Amino acid sequence: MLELFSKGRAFAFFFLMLVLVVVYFMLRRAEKGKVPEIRRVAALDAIDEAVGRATELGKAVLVHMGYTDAGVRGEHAGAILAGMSIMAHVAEMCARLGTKITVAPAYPELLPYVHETVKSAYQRGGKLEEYKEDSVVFLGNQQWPWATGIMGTLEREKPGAHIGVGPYHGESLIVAESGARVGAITILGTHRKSQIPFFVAACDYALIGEECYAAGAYLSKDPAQIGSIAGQDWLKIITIALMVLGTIVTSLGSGVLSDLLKM
Amino acid sequence: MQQEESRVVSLDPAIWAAALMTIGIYSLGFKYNRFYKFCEFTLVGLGAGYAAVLAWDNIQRIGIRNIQTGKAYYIIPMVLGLMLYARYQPKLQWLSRYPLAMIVGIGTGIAVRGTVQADLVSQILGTMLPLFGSKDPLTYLNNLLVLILTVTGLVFFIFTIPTQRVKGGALMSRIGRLGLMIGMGALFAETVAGRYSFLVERVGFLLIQWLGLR
Amino acid sequence: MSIVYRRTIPLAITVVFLVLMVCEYFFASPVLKNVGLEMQSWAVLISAFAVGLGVITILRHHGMRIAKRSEDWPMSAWLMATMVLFMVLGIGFGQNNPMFKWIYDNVYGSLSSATYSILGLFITSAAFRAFRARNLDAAVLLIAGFIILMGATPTIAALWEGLRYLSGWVMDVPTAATGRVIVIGAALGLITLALRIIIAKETGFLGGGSGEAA
Amino acid sequence: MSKWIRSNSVAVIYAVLFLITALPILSPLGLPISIGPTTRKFASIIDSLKKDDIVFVDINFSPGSWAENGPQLAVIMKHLWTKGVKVLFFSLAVDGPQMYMKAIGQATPPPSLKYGVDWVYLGYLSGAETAAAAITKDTWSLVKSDYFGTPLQNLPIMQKIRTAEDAQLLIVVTSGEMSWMWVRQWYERYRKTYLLAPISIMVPSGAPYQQAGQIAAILAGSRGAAEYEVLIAKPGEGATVTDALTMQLLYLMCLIIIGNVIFYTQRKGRRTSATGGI
Repeated sequence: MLELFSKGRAFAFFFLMLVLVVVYFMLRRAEKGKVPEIRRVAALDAIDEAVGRATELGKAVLVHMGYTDAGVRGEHAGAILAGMSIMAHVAEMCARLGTKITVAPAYPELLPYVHETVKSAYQRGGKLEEYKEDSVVFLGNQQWPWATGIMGTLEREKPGAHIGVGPYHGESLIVAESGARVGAITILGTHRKSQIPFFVAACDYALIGEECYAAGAYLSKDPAQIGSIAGQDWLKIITIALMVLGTIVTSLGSGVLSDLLKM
Repeated sequence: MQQEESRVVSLDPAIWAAALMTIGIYSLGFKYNRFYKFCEFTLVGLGAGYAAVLAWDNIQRIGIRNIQTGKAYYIIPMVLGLMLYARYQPKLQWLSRYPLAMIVGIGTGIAVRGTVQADLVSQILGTMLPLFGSKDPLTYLNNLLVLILTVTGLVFFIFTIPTQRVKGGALMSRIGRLGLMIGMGALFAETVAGRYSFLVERVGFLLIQWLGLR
Repeated sequence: MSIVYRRTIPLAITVVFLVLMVCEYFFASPVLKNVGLEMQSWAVLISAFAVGLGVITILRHHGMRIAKRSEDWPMSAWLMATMVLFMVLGIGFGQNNPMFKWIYDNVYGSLSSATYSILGLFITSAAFRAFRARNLDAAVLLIAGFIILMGATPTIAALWEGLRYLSGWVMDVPTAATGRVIVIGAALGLITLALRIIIAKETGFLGGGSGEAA
Repeated sequence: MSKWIRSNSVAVIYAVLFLITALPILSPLGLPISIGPTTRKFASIIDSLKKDDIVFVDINFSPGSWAENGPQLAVIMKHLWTKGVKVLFFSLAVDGPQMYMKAIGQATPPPSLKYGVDWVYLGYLSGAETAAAAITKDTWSLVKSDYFGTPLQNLPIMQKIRTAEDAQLLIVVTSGEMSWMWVRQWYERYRKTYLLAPISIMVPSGAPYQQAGQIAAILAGSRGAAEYEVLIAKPGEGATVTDALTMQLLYLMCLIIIGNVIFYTQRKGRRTSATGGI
């Protein structure tokens, strides 16, 4: 049985299956009407507020999805998709409120999706005539050109809200601090632990790791999606249990559990 | 930064170009201005041009060369790549979604598969450290602290289970949050020194190689 | 019908490739390994074609600005010129062309490293704002950060040896726990997101708005 | 005046930062530093090399990270020259050749050492991990001549080097992610010593490898280089960079203190959440 798996990856596979089963179960349960109560996530609530504030002030909104050189074909694809979900939500709000939106994706392959998302947001808001092709700008898919472009765009447009979720690398603080410099409410998030401290320090609100991934579900208010977040929470409990149990077993001098995990 | 003997301003146009561009970017720190805008537009233009050069290189190296060496099926990704441009033809727009859907699937797959082993299993393993034994007692205290802060940190992030209503839940969540604050402060400060060294390099370049001040 | 073409099929493609890449990682099958590797190089190839979309977006955006004589339109012309020049040099004459190399090293390279090193400025003003003891949490953030900053300062560390251990402890114990909490949470979040994509619950990324309007 | 400063506080902060950075570059201050345990370990491993041992050095960085990696490479070279070892330099980064030339300009080998006999530079090798695997498995199959175009058969040093099996040590001076790949390609495959000299922000990510013994020691950025310079009594650029760094960090700490004092005396200003809203 074990030889089916690549070396040292069997347990990880079963753990993945466990994650999927638990999440799916909780998702179904919520769909059937047992919707869990979700606590407020300040940074996510702030997205709507920030767009609202920008509208009141007659200012624009700038959205991006981070930067990574491999784009959506690489290991950060998940975070980029999470960023796309948030972008879709913001675009919809902007279309409804008549607020100018600028999206600056660093991934050329996503340009068609981004264009369509923004356009259909305006379409659904019945304001297709207000949609402008140039609300999607491309500043290149190279790190520093993109970062320089974001700095410049912020300075020129002086947006009221500056929102971005995705992978960020060395440019994270440049992006965050530039937003603060022009007085935009800056809400940025990433899953990369090395960059999160910069966002916590320099942004008005920071989305930390899992909050980025949960954003689409949270903002959609769709019961099934919120159910999936509940599944995620139960998995945290399972993880905690494994850690505590593992520590006890290891302390007693047994390697059973760690051998199992290394299987 | 080089120990150049001559104490005069450089006459090398390359150094001048590099120095002026550096100053242009730094000027943003003081005020947004047209010189910065010029530098920004130059960089964005060159960046896009460079991306195209790299892309062309990949098309040659992966696409054309593979086809030439007998892997004729590399026609398929080439056609898929061209399908992206269907987006400019309103009636065929849907075609451009297929290659995209494929890359998104591949990327998400790569993201998910790597995360289970590296971020879940090995992190759980990393927490499973003995709490007593024959080593320095401080080691065990630290092991315990890591365990406590990890557990409480995870509790802090729970979204749907009302931890506040469970006995001790509120306290755990509070400890977790404080632990996170320590980590954030430390991680931020940790990178400061690293970031400053790049500034030292550039300032050194301006003062020594360009102005010849040492 | 159009929904089938526009949404169902692309989603199915995404799911198929997602599952394929995950299986390739976990199962010891040479066939899967080869298919997986091949698919990754297909993805590189398709993304290379996508760069053209970016170039077209830039040409349209700035072309429009020039046509409309928008504010600062000569800058747009300059951006397009630098892009086209770099493309022509790099693709037409190769990346070893002396002119291409000169621009790459002295203009592109200088602008990039200047942008990177401007972090040194921004990290200062960000720290100035963020490290303020407004409340207990912020005070904890400040203290942890300050310890690490002192430890990173060679002269202070030379005055008091104990500081090296203290900052080492902050990094190894609370900060390690913070890293673990973030990584575990993000991993679970990512897998959950992938599942929502697989069962077509989260489709915001597909273009055309979030879930309900499928 | 004070009103002007308040409304341009950020610009003033930046201007002073520039001044503070420039000062030590123009005239080195020679501030005291303490030598950390990993720097000592790093140096002692090089110190324990015997005459004619073979060392592989990957010069794996670009001009942008010269401030950190340059002094490291220079001081490592200076130490290697004193040991009478044979050194094979190569680069898995495109800009490597430029960095090699600059470093060797600062760490000039003593006249007793001859290029091609005591050291050689193979230039940039493309292919990242594939190149790493190839150069360690069969050096001669990957390259036919050195960076300057001399065929390998005409280089005496190359007659002793065929694979990683011939070497005692790998040193990687890098600004990138390539360092973790070397754990697989060097330590895991050949079980030989691996020393890493990365930029300082990479040091935390390297700690687990060091704990596991996969990387024997890590020299942390320009500061590590400065410590190394003191340790082997060969002054160099590391000290200058470290002086500048010290000044910058002291300045930042002063700013933070001033910020807190202002905050507590005024208790007003822009209301933002103190901790990114978490």
